[in-house]
Amino acid sequence: MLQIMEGSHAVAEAAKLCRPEVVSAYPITPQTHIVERLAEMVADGELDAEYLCVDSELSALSVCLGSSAAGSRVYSATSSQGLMLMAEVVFNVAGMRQPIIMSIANRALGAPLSIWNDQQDSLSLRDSGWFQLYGEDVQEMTDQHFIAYKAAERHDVLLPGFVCFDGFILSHTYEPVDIPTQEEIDAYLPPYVPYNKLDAKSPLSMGMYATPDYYMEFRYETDLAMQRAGNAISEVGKEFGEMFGRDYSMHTESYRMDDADVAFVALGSICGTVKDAIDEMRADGIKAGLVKIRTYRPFPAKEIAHALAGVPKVAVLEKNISLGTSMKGIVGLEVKDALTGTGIDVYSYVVGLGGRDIRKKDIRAIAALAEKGEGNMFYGLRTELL
Amino acid sequence: MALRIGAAAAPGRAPDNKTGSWRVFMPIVDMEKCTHCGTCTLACPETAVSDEDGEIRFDLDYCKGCGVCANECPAKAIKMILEEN
Amino acid sequence: MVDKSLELFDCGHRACGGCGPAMLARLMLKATGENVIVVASTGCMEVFSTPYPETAWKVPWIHSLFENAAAVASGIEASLKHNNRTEKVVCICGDGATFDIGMLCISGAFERGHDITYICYDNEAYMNTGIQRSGATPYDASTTTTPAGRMSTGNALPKKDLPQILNAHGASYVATASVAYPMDVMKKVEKAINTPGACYIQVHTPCSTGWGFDGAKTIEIGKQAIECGLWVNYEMENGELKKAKKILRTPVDDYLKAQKRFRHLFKPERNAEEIAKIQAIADANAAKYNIDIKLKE
Amino acid sequence: MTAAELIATAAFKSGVYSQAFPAFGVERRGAPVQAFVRFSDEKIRLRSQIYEPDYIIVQDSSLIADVNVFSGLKEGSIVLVNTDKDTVEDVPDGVNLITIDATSLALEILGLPITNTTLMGAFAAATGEIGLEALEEALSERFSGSLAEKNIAAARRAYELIQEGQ
Repeated sequence: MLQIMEGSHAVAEAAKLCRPEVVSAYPITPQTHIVERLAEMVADGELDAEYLCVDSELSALSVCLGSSAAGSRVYSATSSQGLMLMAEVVFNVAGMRQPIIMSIANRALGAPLSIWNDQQDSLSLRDSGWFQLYGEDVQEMTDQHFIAYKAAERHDVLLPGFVCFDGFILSHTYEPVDIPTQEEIDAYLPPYVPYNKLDAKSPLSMGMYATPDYYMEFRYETDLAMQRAGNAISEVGKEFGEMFGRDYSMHTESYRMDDADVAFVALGSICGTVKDAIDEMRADGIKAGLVKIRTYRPFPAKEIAHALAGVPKVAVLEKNISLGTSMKGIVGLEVKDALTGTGIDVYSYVVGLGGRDIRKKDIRAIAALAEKGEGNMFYGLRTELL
Repeated sequence: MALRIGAAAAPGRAPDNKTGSWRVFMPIVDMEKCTHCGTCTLACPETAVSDEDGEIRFDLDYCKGCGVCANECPAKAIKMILEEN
Repeated sequence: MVDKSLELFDCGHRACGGCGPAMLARLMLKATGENVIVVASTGCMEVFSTPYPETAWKVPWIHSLFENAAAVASGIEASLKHNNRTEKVVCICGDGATFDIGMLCISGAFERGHDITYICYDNEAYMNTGIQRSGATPYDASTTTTPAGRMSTGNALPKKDLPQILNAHGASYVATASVAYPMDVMKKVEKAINTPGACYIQVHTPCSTGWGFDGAKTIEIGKQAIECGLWVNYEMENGELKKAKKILRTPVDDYLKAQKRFRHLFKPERNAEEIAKIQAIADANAAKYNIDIKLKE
Repeated sequence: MTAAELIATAAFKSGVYSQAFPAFGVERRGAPVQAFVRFSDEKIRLRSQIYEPDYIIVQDSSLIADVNVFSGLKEGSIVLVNTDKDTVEDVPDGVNLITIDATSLALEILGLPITNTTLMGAFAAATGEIGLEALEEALSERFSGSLAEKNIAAARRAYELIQEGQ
């Protein structure tokens, strides 16, 4: 049943429905409403979990790692600087193959300090071994939590995952969302069965060190697991669709891509604005389309190449910057790689950094730039300041 | 041997590494002097000294020859001698 | 009760001969028994005991990172509590991981009061990376980052008083011990794991490689540290000093002379001024913990 | 933001899609803030801020001197201003101005100068976009007990005042 709710509260509801045994997080804007709501749920007895208020994000994810290793399903959430403070643990959790799910309310990184949205934080950890899902609206980001746990915990995956959504733009927006019932989620998401578990009845050493004779093979195995995570996300996304009517079997969503002359590629909330802009452009005879990336890690290169096949110009909207690279955008570099040999022109447009608003007219202007072959640039700079 | 996910391992493989080869000096015990006080068995960092059936035994597969047992023996019953190859 | 015959730390590990921390690992597990989960920090002990796939630990053991053992232990304890499990949670971490990089996570864990025992194996420097100074390095010790030289007499800072810091967190049991006294180590570990809440034990574990002495003398050096008052074995319960090992104190000279890390205090000639400062540290310890045995005239 | 949330909730209860979000800032209590609401028969995808609003609610008329609150208004737009005066300066031509002394009303009924609910009632009456019933439903979800009753009373009173005035 649809109800109207703040994005953060919908995420908290989703986390609760997944029945985590331990929740640990450190407050950071714009993630705070999620963990405040979870703390309330524990205080009110709605959620039977250990809620640990910790000293830092470093401790928050370390606590989660310990609980997960002891066999519990765990949950955390963070943003921006918090994710950076966690970074060492982020890589460690993936290497230790603990299927922890963490919500990322995307926010820019300092300096300069900014509490506002872009996606630099999670995209900067693209190589950490966590799969990454991005939601376009409150419904999608809510559903992605159920999918993430189910995929992560599969024994052919055993990898942690980020569920990412744009800070403020989605985390602080009230909009209608369908929250499944506990019975429904219990039927969808089975209890967590750990693979490696700290247990006195069956001793195991976890997180050992590997000499050069072993290290590469562990990294190789983790990469294989990441590839399998793609299949798993697709399969459990399809199952989700069968149960709830919202299908997530695809890692991407194509919008009005038939006969498109210019295609946008983007992640997250900007996709809604792009869709509205595309409708306007189409009405004006400009044949534009969108390929939205929902699963960014593992990178669905084949699916993207298929979706973009035959499109002359591709404009990747980047809420990030890969400083010192030719394209300037992280995602564009990967899209371009996915399209190697096709002759398709791929351009990155750095937009919306640090909360700069993005409007339909901006999207239209970027389409025009792509048509002219101008790209790999910042869009929307206040040139009077430069 | 296949890798275990997450660089995890069950106990049991450490003894594969025979640290006895590190040794230069080896312990010998004079059972006439030994009082079975237990100092050597407790002090050994290698778990390589045992007191079984009235005999002090050194597990030379693992004894690194550090000499803590000899140094600490209150009865001076243990000596370290240069080991012949 | 402690079962002295129980061996849960396997042979075949790669510690140096006469390793103080390896002694502690054995003693600690004799005291905990099998119903325990051990959390290790990155450090010498972790490296010498767990090269994949050869773990020396016959109990559940986990290592995550250098600085986060106390937080990982907190998470394990929360999970055990949630599932009514009975294993004790014990951290075993070096002094660098404890005094320096791990302080944040330790402070949080002790503030929250998790039912964990945190044991620091204190060998007074970063031994794993090659003997660099830590917050536990004693005054005037020469390390690779505080080398003695023409303009330096070694480490210029005093050893941080970590037991008092954790005492101030409200820890129910805080103790110091030394591998030179194995029965005392086991007794204190047993007491800590059976005391509810976060407990801390700091164990002096001489390091022959880092301090510069013959590995046969690990225990001897440990005893000398206690006998001169530079290391004090004591227990604090609920914030109060309960017991400190009484001694007939000797001058600090013999303890210092026995180790290369203090050699510069005696060559080319005895540095009376610096040694007097170290003696003053021992004197202050003796006064603070009231450890001097008073003989009748 | 509370007013925006309540309007979005009431609109949703009236059977349309809605979206409310703040102009995310670091402002402390008392500083000027903006919040936006969209409602539509279709699912709302647009995420940009609102630059050409159909309606503007000004909760504190003293802001008009400092902030260009009328920016982007079109012919036929409605501006609802909380003021004890009858007129407001600088309202663009073609824009319908409606004033209400929401502060006095809130003080009278709630005992507090919190104008969210009175302005909601006024907004419902002025625009016809949300029904009084949906508004009351939203309020009774948000507040409980006598607080809900008082807020509903305040909204209803404002609703009636505006209706009488039109």
